[in-house]
Amino acid sequence: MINKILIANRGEIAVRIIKACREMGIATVAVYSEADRDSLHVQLADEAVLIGPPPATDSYLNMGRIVQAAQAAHSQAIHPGYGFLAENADFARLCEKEGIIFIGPNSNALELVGDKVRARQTMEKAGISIIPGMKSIPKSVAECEAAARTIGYPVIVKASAGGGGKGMRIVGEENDLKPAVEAGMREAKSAFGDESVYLEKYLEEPRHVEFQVLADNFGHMVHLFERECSIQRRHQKIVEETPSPALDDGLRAKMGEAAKKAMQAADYNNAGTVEFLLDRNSNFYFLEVNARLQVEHPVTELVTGVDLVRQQIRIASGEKLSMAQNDLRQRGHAIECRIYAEDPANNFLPSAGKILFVKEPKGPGVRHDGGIYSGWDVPIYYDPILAKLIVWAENRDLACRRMTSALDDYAIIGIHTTIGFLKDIINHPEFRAGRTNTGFIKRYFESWGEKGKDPGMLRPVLAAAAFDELNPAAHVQGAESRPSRKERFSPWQSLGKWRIGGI
Amino acid sequence: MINKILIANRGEIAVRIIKACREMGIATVAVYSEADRDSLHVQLADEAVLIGPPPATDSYLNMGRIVQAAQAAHSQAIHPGYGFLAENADFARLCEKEGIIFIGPNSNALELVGDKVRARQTMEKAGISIIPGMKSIPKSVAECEAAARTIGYPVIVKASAGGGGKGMRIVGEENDLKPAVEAGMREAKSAFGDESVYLEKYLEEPRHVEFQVLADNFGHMVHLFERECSIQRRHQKIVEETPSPALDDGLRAKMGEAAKKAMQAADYNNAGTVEFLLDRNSNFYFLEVNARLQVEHPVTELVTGVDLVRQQIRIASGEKLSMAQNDLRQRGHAIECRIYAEDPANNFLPSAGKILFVKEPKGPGVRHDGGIYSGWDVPIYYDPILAKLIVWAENRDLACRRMTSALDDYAIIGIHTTIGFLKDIINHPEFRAGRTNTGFIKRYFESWGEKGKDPGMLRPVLAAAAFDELNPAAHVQGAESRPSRKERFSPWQSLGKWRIGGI
Amino acid sequence: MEFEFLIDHIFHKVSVDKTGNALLFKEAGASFEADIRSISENVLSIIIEGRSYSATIVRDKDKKIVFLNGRSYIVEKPGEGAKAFHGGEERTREGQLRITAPMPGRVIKINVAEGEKVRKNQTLAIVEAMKMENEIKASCEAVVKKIHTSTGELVDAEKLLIELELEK
Amino acid sequence: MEFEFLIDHIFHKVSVDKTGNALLFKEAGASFEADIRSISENVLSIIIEGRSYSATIVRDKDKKIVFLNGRSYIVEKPGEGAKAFHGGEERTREGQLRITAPMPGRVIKINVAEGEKVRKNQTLAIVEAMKMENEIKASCEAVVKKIHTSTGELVDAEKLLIELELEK
Repeated sequence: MINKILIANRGEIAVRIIKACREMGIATVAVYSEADRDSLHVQLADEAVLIGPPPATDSYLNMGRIVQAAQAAHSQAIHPGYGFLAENADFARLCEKEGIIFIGPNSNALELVGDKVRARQTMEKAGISIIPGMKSIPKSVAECEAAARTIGYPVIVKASAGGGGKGMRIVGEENDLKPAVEAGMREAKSAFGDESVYLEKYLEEPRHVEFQVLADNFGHMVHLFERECSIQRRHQKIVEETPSPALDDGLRAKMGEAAKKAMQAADYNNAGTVEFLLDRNSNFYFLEVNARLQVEHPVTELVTGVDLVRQQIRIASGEKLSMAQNDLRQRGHAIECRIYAEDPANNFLPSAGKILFVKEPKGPGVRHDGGIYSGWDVPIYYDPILAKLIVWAENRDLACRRMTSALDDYAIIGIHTTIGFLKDIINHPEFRAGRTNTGFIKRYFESWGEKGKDPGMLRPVLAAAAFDELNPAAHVQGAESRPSRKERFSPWQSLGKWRIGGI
Repeated sequence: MINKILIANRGEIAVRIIKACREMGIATVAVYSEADRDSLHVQLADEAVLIGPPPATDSYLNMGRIVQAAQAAHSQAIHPGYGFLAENADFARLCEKEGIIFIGPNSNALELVGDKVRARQTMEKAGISIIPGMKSIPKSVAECEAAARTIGYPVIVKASAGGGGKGMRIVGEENDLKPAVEAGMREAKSAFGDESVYLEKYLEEPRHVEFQVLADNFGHMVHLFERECSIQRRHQKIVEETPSPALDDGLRAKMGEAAKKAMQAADYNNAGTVEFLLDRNSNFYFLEVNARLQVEHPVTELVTGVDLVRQQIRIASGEKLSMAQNDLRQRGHAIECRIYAEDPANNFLPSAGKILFVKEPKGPGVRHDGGIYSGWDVPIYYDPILAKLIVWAENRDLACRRMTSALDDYAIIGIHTTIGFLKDIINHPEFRAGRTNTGFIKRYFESWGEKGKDPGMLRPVLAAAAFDELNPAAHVQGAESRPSRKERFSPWQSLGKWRIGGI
Repeated sequence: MEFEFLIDHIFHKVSVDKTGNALLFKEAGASFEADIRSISENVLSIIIEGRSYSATIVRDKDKKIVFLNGRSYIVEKPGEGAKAFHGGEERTREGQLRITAPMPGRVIKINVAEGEKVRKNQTLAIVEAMKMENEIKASCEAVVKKIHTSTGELVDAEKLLIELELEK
Repeated sequence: MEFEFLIDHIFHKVSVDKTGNALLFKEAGASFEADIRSISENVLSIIIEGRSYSATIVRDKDKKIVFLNGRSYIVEKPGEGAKAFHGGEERTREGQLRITAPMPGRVIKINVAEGEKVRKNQTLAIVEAMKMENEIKASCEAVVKKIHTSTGELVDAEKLLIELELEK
């Protein structure tokens, strides 16, 4: 059994993995960039290794430094989380070569499904419907232009490596293709270290429905049902749920079997997700495989009762899958909201900076996977995801109510976040009715502003403000002292003085 | 449907009920004594009504004031929580008379099962095994002495009303009977407003296994499986779990049916629990009915996926039970640890006073039902329960590991608590093996002291202490200012000054 | 005691007095009593006419943020009201446009040169933060007067990037 | 800079110096480097030789409590070490026993009278707190010299309840 794991990631997912390891009795090694010394994952791990300067290419994407850190700490395994090196077949291969267990699929499967173009070919051969698009990586923009003409506009530019909307661009006409391909390549390069992009037909307003799969190293495989992730902005999922309001048991079984067939075709092992687009007529198309633990994995955990991170580690340790397809049931309903450091009222501009105060929601059925705390400075270098709020309840309506209540309890003060925006999504009548598709945000939330405030709150706000003024202590502890807190806490000044004084 | 509920309780359970109401769109009214103005339930409710001075007899047990508060606030219903008036048939009857829905069983059923002596008679008639003991409330100590001789020592003194170990005394010989009966009567009076006690044969080292039942107002009834609550100190449960390691499916089904039969015999409605003692030979005896929501209800919620508070409110609103017995399944394993303000190293002396700091555990599968916060002054007047830590995991072993990890993360600084004690219980080899009974604490934890500390922690502790000394700001914000914080925050001094200055 | 506040930029004047066990507030001709307790450095429990509120209060330089029932309220003192500047562009009296960084980030591309004519909505530069590229566009036809940044530069919010001169 | 601490009543002397990006500690002949960051008023992140610790630190009057890996450590300064007094009884030089309240609570019964002889383990009084009765017992044979409380009184921890005189 593995007894020490290096987590090659940061933020909420590193925290999530550290917690799972701790409960399994496995020691953890965090790695961090110079921008992350104060990050939560560094505080919570058993060991912590500085691996480089802030830019991800110099730290979290630096394979050599990470493998070196794992070897120095005597970690038998590396968990890559999501993003960064999670779907990098070269990294998986390097780990294999160095005798380190990569907690994810084998490098061949990873290479196949990670290369979205080859993956599409494989799936087509295996008899799974795919979306029309390029079947090889283009060598030039001209090649893209030719392909786009064949496929027909609108087309979508996609990064061949990675996911999460990075590198994606929808293009409606030929004039816009070149800049979109170039921008996609830059983003893909910066996010995944691989600039390959390709084109696909852009389907309008489908649902995004994906199936979670677990496969051990002995050919046993189960799916853990679907996640509906249609609520997206710029191809970035922001609300996910399970079960999907669009599936009945028959379609669910059919898609689940297709997902397993896809993974078998790729000779896949460990945890992975098969993404489909589902049209209004219940036709589904293979989109891609996410060969990693996904951001939205908690909704599956809450509804199936299976801890996916633990299963990943067990599978990587060479254990057999302990469950059969028939053991698995969906119970109740789970929804996840991703909390981003973005300003939804101002074109979702990233909002780095100091979080002055966090009040996390809690209570029965409320889970908060976060990497934030009061006083933390959100760095500009990485993905703007701050935390995930996940609720479980007996049915979809109750889950929506619980989510609303939890979002109402959730305060992040000091930077802009998507909390207010998410609340309005959950309470939108079309969302409540389960009528979601990938065009939902564009259609109903194209220009969003925070709703008017409740005039009934004026009195308590006035009372709070005046009471706070009446209390001189508040000012000593709060306002004036806060901006300089870090400085005042620094020992250097003090040490300097004492040394001058002579000891 | 009910749209406003008064919660006739305080602490963690009031907070729990308020959250459930909020999610159901039901407004909440908190009541509070003069000792509880700063309590969490007052802060979280939509409305708050002061009902009297600190002693419970003048506030939380004052039926007239509570009904009056409900009427003034136009609450259609009262949720009594547990303890206080939860099992008081007079209170239920008063509510019925005043047209207020009492969220609990009807007053007749409550009276029957709340009177433990009559309940025993009823169950015996219904064919359920009971423990030998008195079948009517004694009029005198002499009557007790006679009965004890017939039953045979050891006997146990029990309060006829209420539960939770209050008023209980085990008596090994006749000399000790009179003071035990008197003490039991005083405690029962102060806890439940009813001094009736009776005697029962004391079974040595049985398991305490109880079944949760839900019954609507139309005769439909289900059980939600068992809770094993054998880990008790002075008849007070401190660790509860489900499923019980002692039951197999056959015994589970048999006991579940007996529980439903018992409730049917009592013409019971709403949520309630049938407690059994289970001996080594899988014989089980009816112990009593707990005619209320129980402290340990969360373990059932986590394993069955049913929200018991919500079900209580639905049933009280006149809705039909939406589930059948066959719909219910136990999934995974849940454990609850009760966190008390007691000093486990010093004979469990109650430990009221200011909580300087709370760090609550959190993470996947961890639920914290609490009524505490950093800076709260724990009053001396009420039950010492501070919070409940509940974990769910895929199986018992993982639940134990998760609980250990969560207890390790749990800091309550400033008063004594049972956290360290609970950690040692969960990690005791006999507990881990599932060999629990009501004599467990007495046998293995008779004199408990905190285990030796880890010498490996000396360096970080020294480093933390020295760093803190190097930082002058810490002293301004912490130490000196803390004892006087409340005073400094008081507006009276400031207002006084200004008024002298003239405005 | 009287206080003047801007709450979400709207002016309020309130007087506070002690009354029995509570505070008496008067505002805009109406009055109300509030029973207020300081629960912690950042939390107040307020009861007004039987209604209970839990307010989170955070003090930031020249303002307070009060979080109540899922919403934040910005409390400032009149006169100190800081503009909510998000970066973007600013038109000067001299017919120039000052294009500033909308957030902290890194300039990854400058698409124009000094002296170049730009059309409305043309992308002038790209600033990356948190792995997202953000295009800085011209709001109208103009000529690039001066470029104040270079590719690769780490910029703070409101940093001047490009000056444009409007066509006359 | 040197510090002296009692950690759980055991004396430690430590010197601290700056070294590179960390602090150099010397204690009992050994030395170690620590990279320490103040995360919040109550949390420190400490990295020593690659091991990461998250310490919660709480300051109470004359001591600090450091919570680390599930355990609390009491840090005091030598000389200020307050006795951990839990109430109970205290034997004076004059052969008297002072019985004090073990915790804050309410005296609900006094079982003895002044001048009465009491035997070992006899219950002298009952103090209730948090709905539990706690019996105050004699630790040996004695005579009740003076009763300093009365039924119903709310008492603080360490409040003198009863004085006993030992049999000579």
